[in-house]
Amino acid sequence: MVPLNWYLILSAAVFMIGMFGFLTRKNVIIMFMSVELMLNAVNISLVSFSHYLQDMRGHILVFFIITVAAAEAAIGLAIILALFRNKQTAHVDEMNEMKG
Amino acid sequence: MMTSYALIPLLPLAAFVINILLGRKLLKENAHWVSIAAVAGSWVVAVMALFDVLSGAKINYDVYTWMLSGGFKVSVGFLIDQLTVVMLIVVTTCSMLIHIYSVGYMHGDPGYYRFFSYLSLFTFSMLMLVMANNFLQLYFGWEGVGLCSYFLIGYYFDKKSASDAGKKAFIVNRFGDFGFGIGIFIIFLTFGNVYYEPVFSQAGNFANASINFLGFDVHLMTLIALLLFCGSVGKSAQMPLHVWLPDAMEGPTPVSALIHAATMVTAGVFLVARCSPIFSLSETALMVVALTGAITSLFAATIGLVQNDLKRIIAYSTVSQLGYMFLACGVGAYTAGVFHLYTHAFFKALLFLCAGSVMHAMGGELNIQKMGNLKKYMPVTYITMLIASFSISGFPFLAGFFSKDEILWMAYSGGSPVGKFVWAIGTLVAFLTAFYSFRLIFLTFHGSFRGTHDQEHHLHESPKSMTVPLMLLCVGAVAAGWVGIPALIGEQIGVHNYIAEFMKPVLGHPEGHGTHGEELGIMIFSTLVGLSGIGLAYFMYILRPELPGRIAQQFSAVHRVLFNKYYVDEFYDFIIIRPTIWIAKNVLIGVTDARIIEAIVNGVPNAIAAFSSGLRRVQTGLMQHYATIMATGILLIVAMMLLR
Amino acid sequence: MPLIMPDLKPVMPEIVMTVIAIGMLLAELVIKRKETIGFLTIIGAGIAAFTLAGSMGTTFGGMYVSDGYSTFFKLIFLVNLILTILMSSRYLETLKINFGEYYSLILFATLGMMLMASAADIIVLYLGLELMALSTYILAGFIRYDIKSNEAAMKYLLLGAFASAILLYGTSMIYGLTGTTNLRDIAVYIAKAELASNPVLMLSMIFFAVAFSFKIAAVPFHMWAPDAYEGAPTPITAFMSVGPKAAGFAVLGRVFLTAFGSVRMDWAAIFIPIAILTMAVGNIVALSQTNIKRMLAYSSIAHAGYMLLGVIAGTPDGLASMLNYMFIYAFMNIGAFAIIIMLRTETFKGEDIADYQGLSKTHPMAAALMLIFMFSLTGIPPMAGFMGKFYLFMSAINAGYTWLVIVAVLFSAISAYFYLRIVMLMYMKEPKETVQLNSSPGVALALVVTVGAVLFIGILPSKFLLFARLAASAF
Amino acid sequence: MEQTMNNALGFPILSMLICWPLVGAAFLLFISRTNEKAIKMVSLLISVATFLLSILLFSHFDKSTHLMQFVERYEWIPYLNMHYHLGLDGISVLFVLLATLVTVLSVLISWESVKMKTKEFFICLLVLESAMIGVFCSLDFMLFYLFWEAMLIPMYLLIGVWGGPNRVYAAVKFFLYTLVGSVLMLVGIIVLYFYAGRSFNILELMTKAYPYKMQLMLFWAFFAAFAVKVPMFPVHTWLPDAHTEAPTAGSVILAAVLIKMGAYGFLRFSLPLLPDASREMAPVMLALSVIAIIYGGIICLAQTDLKRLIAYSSVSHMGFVTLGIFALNTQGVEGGILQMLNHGIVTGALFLSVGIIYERTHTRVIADYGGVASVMPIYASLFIVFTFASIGLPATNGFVGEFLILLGGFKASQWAGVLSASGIIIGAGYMLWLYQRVFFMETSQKVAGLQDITTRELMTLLPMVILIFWIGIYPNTYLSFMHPSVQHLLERVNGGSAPAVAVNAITQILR
Repeated sequence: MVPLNWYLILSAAVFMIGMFGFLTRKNVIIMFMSVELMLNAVNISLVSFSHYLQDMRGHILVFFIITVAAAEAAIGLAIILALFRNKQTAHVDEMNEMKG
Repeated sequence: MMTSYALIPLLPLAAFVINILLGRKLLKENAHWVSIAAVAGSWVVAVMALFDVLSGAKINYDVYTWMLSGGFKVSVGFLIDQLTVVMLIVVTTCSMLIHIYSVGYMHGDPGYYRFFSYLSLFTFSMLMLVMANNFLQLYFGWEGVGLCSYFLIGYYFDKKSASDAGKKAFIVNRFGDFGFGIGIFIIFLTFGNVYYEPVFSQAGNFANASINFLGFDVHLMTLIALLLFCGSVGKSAQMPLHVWLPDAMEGPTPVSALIHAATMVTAGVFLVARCSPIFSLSETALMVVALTGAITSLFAATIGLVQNDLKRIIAYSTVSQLGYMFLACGVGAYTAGVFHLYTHAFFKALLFLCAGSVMHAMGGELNIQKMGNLKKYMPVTYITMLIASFSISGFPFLAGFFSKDEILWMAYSGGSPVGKFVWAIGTLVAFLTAFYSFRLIFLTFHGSFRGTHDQEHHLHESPKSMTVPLMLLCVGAVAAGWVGIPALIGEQIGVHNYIAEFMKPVLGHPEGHGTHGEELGIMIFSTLVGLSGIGLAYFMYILRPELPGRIAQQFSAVHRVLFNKYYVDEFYDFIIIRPTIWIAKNVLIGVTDARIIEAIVNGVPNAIAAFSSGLRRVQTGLMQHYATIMATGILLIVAMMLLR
Repeated sequence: MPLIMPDLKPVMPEIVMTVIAIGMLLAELVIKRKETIGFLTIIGAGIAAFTLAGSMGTTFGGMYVSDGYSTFFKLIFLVNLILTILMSSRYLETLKINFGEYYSLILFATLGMMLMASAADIIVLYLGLELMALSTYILAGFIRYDIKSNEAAMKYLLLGAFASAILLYGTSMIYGLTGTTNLRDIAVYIAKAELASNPVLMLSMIFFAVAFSFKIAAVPFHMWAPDAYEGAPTPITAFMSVGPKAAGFAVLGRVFLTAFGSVRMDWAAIFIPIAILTMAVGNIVALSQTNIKRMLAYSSIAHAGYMLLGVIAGTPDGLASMLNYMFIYAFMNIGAFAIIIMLRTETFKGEDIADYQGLSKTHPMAAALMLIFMFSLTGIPPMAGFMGKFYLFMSAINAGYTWLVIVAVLFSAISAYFYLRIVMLMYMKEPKETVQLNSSPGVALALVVTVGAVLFIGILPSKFLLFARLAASAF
Repeated sequence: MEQTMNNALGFPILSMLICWPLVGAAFLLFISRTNEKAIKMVSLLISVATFLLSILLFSHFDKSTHLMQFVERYEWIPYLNMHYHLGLDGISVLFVLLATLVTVLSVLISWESVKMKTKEFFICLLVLESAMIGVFCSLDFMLFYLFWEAMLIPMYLLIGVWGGPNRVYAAVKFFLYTLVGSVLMLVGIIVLYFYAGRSFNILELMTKAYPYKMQLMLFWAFFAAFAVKVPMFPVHTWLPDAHTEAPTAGSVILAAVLIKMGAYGFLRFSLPLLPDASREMAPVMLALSVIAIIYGGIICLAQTDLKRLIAYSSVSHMGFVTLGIFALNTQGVEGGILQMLNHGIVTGALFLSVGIIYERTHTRVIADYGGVASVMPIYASLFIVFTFASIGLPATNGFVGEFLILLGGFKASQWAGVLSASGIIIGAGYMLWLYQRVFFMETSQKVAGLQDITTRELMTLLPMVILIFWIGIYPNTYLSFMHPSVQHLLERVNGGSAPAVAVNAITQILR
């Protein structure tokens, strides 16, 4: 039986990777993917807690997270497309129309 | 009979209100009838008051409560006793005569009604001052006359020098009133009220009390006396606040006659006389009064020697004579002081009015160097002015002689430690007075005419309305002294010193411990001094006219200093006026207001605005930066929570 | 085991809203004139508000509670919804983005908020939050042809996702620690297991605080707000500045006061620096703004700071003052945005502060209304803003945070400067060029309602205070 | 709780006084913008009606008691124990009269001078009047604060919209100065509210005792708000800007009534509620007042702008008022209150006259003037009356106030008394110099063809002249209003009864 902590460490690691990716990568889609990564990291920890506690709440929440992530992806891509159509770029640094 | 006394000040007040309101449209030319009628009315009531007081009546009643706040209560009230009555007579008589005189003098002046309304207002304030039964109403009259002198000096307001002189007079008086006001505060704090009656009666039991004034332990009575004396110095143009009187000559001559000779300037002496119970309780105060009087009289007399402006010479002579009166009060001889005030009012007013008629004739020319031999054209003015000069120089049996001699005798024989020294100065001043009075007479009336040709043929005697008051005043200049003939001469001719007895209950009688012989000696000595002064003037200006010019070259430095009035005006300007304005401009506006307060008041918002534009740049618009800031925010919070 | 129908009474308003939202989606295909859709939405919102009254109670096994607290917030959301729709019909026409989905998206967003308000379980809370967030992202980017709008939506979405990830991570931690996601059970567990200074609890609280601070745009998590507010269409900016912020406060209040109620001192220590920073940055940066929507964005950040004071106080009074302030803030803010909307015509953007020069000469009525809103936002009596701030400061002082109130009061004095600048430009400067008002009956009605509320609450606030007190005491 | 007198008049006069101007303002809203005649007539009618109503206060005021009169008390926010609580006592009744009178005069003076947006102008004026009356009548601390802040908006607009060239800066400066001060007071009020058991009622708060440390803190919080309004020395720089830029009516109301609210605040709140702190801080306050008197006076000597000079002179005059108030004895406080009234009349009149001359020459630089007396004699004689009232010449109202203040100040601390007595010299200096430069000397070409004062303008100045001489010659009509209230106030502030204080003051001096 793999002890609970290892899962937590994995989840924390994946979460950190996702956050780091979100902070450094320049391409909007990559940033989007890193956010998805963070959400999945949370799923890992939720499932492991749920299994450890023998309680169903974790699993229920995981399903909700997955569906929401999907919806978010759809909307996110739609917006990126709209942005791309206007600005022909997906590079985050060009998206500073508004500042100050 | 009670309410009728209130008429004395009310009549001139009514005249003022009528003239000022209706003067412009209705009265115009005949505004003088209203004022003259009013002042004549108060003169009549004043004489009735004289007889009442003579018959022993003592009047002291309140008309209405003026101010009431907690323990402090003061009302408008009248106290009529011997001192007040003398002053009433002097004020109303001089005022009436000068009113009549001004009809001729101010004829054709556009602001005719305005002049007479100011004269009535002045008479009202002076009468309120004199008849007051408490210190606050005295202060009311005090500032009232100051206001009228501001109006009257600045009467020709389109002339810068006139409006400057008016402003200067009022502000210098305010310096005096500053001390006077604080005196009243201390009186209230010590006695609990500001009425004469209770204050003078309780003055005794505070005789040796002392007070902690601004950290110094000071004898109470001396402090009060000196503070009140500040007011007198300001009003009667004594050292160091004398600078305004010579400039006050900018006003029309009747104004100088009324205000700067007969009435207003004597208010200071009246104050010292009125508060004699307080003054006599403190030795030092009396000494200060005496010394100030003496020094001022000497100082003014010396300046008077070299002036060329007709009215300025008489103005300095007034300052000098006022010094005499304070000298008298300083040595405890209040009666002598008031007596001199009484006589001085007549002959000084006469001198001014004569100067006025000379100026009238000479078309406004005042420089005596450009006059000469006027006696041919203006005999009445010449004679009256001659008598007035004799009287002021102490020519025997004229008004000046009796009052001046009384003072010198009282100074000599009085108990005051400074008496002898002050007597010496007094005698020297008597000599100088005689000299400059007759210098003026000889230069203007004798010798050859030095003015321009058209001035010469324009010379004429003043009209009746001006010469009649001159003659009446001339009678006063001669006869006024006979009221106070000292006992020494009095026994021989069966006349006793009415004024001394009359003033005894109010001002008391100083115990002179000199013998009759000494008194006679002093009298003769001072007469000789006076006559020698006249002789010297005669010698220098009639026999050897080139002598004054030569002396002036030899002692040119002294001459210049005297001619420029010891540079006192420039000195004041240098140490008071210019620095205040400089401080106002540079320090207050420049530094505190601009640099310190405004800097903070504008600085703080500007700093916030700068900080704001700085912060604004943090919002770079790049999503990466936003995310990193959020991440650092989380880390900071976690760190804070761990450390807490 | 028979299927036992859960008690649907408490959730009736949400059901009505769902039906209407979907109905609008379908109606959009049929009805040509978009105004009628708007009108129908308002009717629907009215019905939902009507059903609010009878919907007290908990259901779905304690995961969903409808009490005074949630009803008060739902009222705010519905008012916000109705006013936004009133303002948007003419605006959408002018900008030629008059699509029917706009109205259903707004309905879904409001539904999300209502779910958040009465969520007694973190799962329901997360669902409501995401529903609101997703619909608001689209609404923010509704002007497809405008780069600013796209950029606003993009930033809002990405950072929103990031924040919800953090929220979920916090949820997983609290779930792991206490074994439950129900707020009341968490509170019971913490009390029982004396987890006072347990690091994991601390960390999860921080994560929750961060996620909610993002939602209410508290500094340092406010970065998205100015760009999103400026980019989004103005009615949506108004909607966003009131709706999600109120929902954020609802959940923040709910989570921190019920779940973490016993460890108040700890999370209060988190929120105090955030509140101070929010008031500071909100007020100071607003000073140097040139775009009026951006300035109002920073001003709404500052107001979030003031409202945090109420939560920090933690007393029922504090909570009630926060509720009351939220209610007043809604009217003031929407009123101000309504004026901006009125100025928007095809040619004239009307978003630059300089555009307001001399408005009092060209349109005295509009200028007077803007003046009332500006002075109310500054907190000058007799407007409602003052009453809100006053009650807030009172409860904070009563809870012993006098020094914090002094800081808040000084910052609100600073805020006077940039509100005053607008009034100064309108009244004391000459108009640059004549500007026509693009007014419509809807905007006019919205203005009448907002200015009426601002003045009425300003003068007679006792009923609203009482209502807020009742809501807060329902805890 | 201290009981109050029932409303002697039967009908709620104070609420009517506050509401009539508001009703008038609302009525003005409906008059069309072009019909200027109607706007002016309506506002004149309303202000005169309010003034006549306030005369009733004057006649029905019971001078024998210190209790509050014409009291009205209605629930406002029951939960917070806030009441719509109005009442007047000896201290505040005179200021209501001053406020109504000055508003009538301001409406009269702005008959021709206001050209653009006359409707908004008169609405601001009337709203300002109701806020002013509200401040003086309210006995509930929050109601006071509400009127105190509400007054900012109309005044800000008056200065900012109808003001001179640099009006925007002056208006914002005025607004922020007052706001920063008053928000600190708000915190003070709330702290006091909780300590005194959740009550805003001033009469209740007055009966309680507060710990010294808290009193000190509250004193400085109230000081922040009131000192800015007075304005006392360090925080006065907004006044000259506000005055020079405000339109005539604005600066008249600012000088005559708004400045009084600061000093009134000290009298109504700082002294009775925080007696120990006030006694402790009195020397500091006296020092600040003396600085204000001398500082304001000397600065006037160097001013070149007519209105700026009069503004700085009111800084000096209000220095006298605060000197009187913090002398903490009967003469000082009563002198202070009377001087507040006098300053309102005299400086109000001065600003009215400057407005009259400004309407003709459109310049405020003193150097441009000269010899106005020969061109406009009636105007010159009126101005001389105001000049001498401002200097404090006996028989004018200035003297009565100043004398009582200096007497009280001297009793409180000799240094303060002596130094501020020098203020009367400086006052004479700058006022007479101003009068000379403007009215005497040769007529400058700017002033040459001017037409003398019109009857309308004369009507605005006449009431002030009458009041100046009335208070100057028979001040007891006004002083008698204050005796019981000031007595009660001083008993509260000095702990022991006021006379005892006066007696030991004397013995202390006569040690």
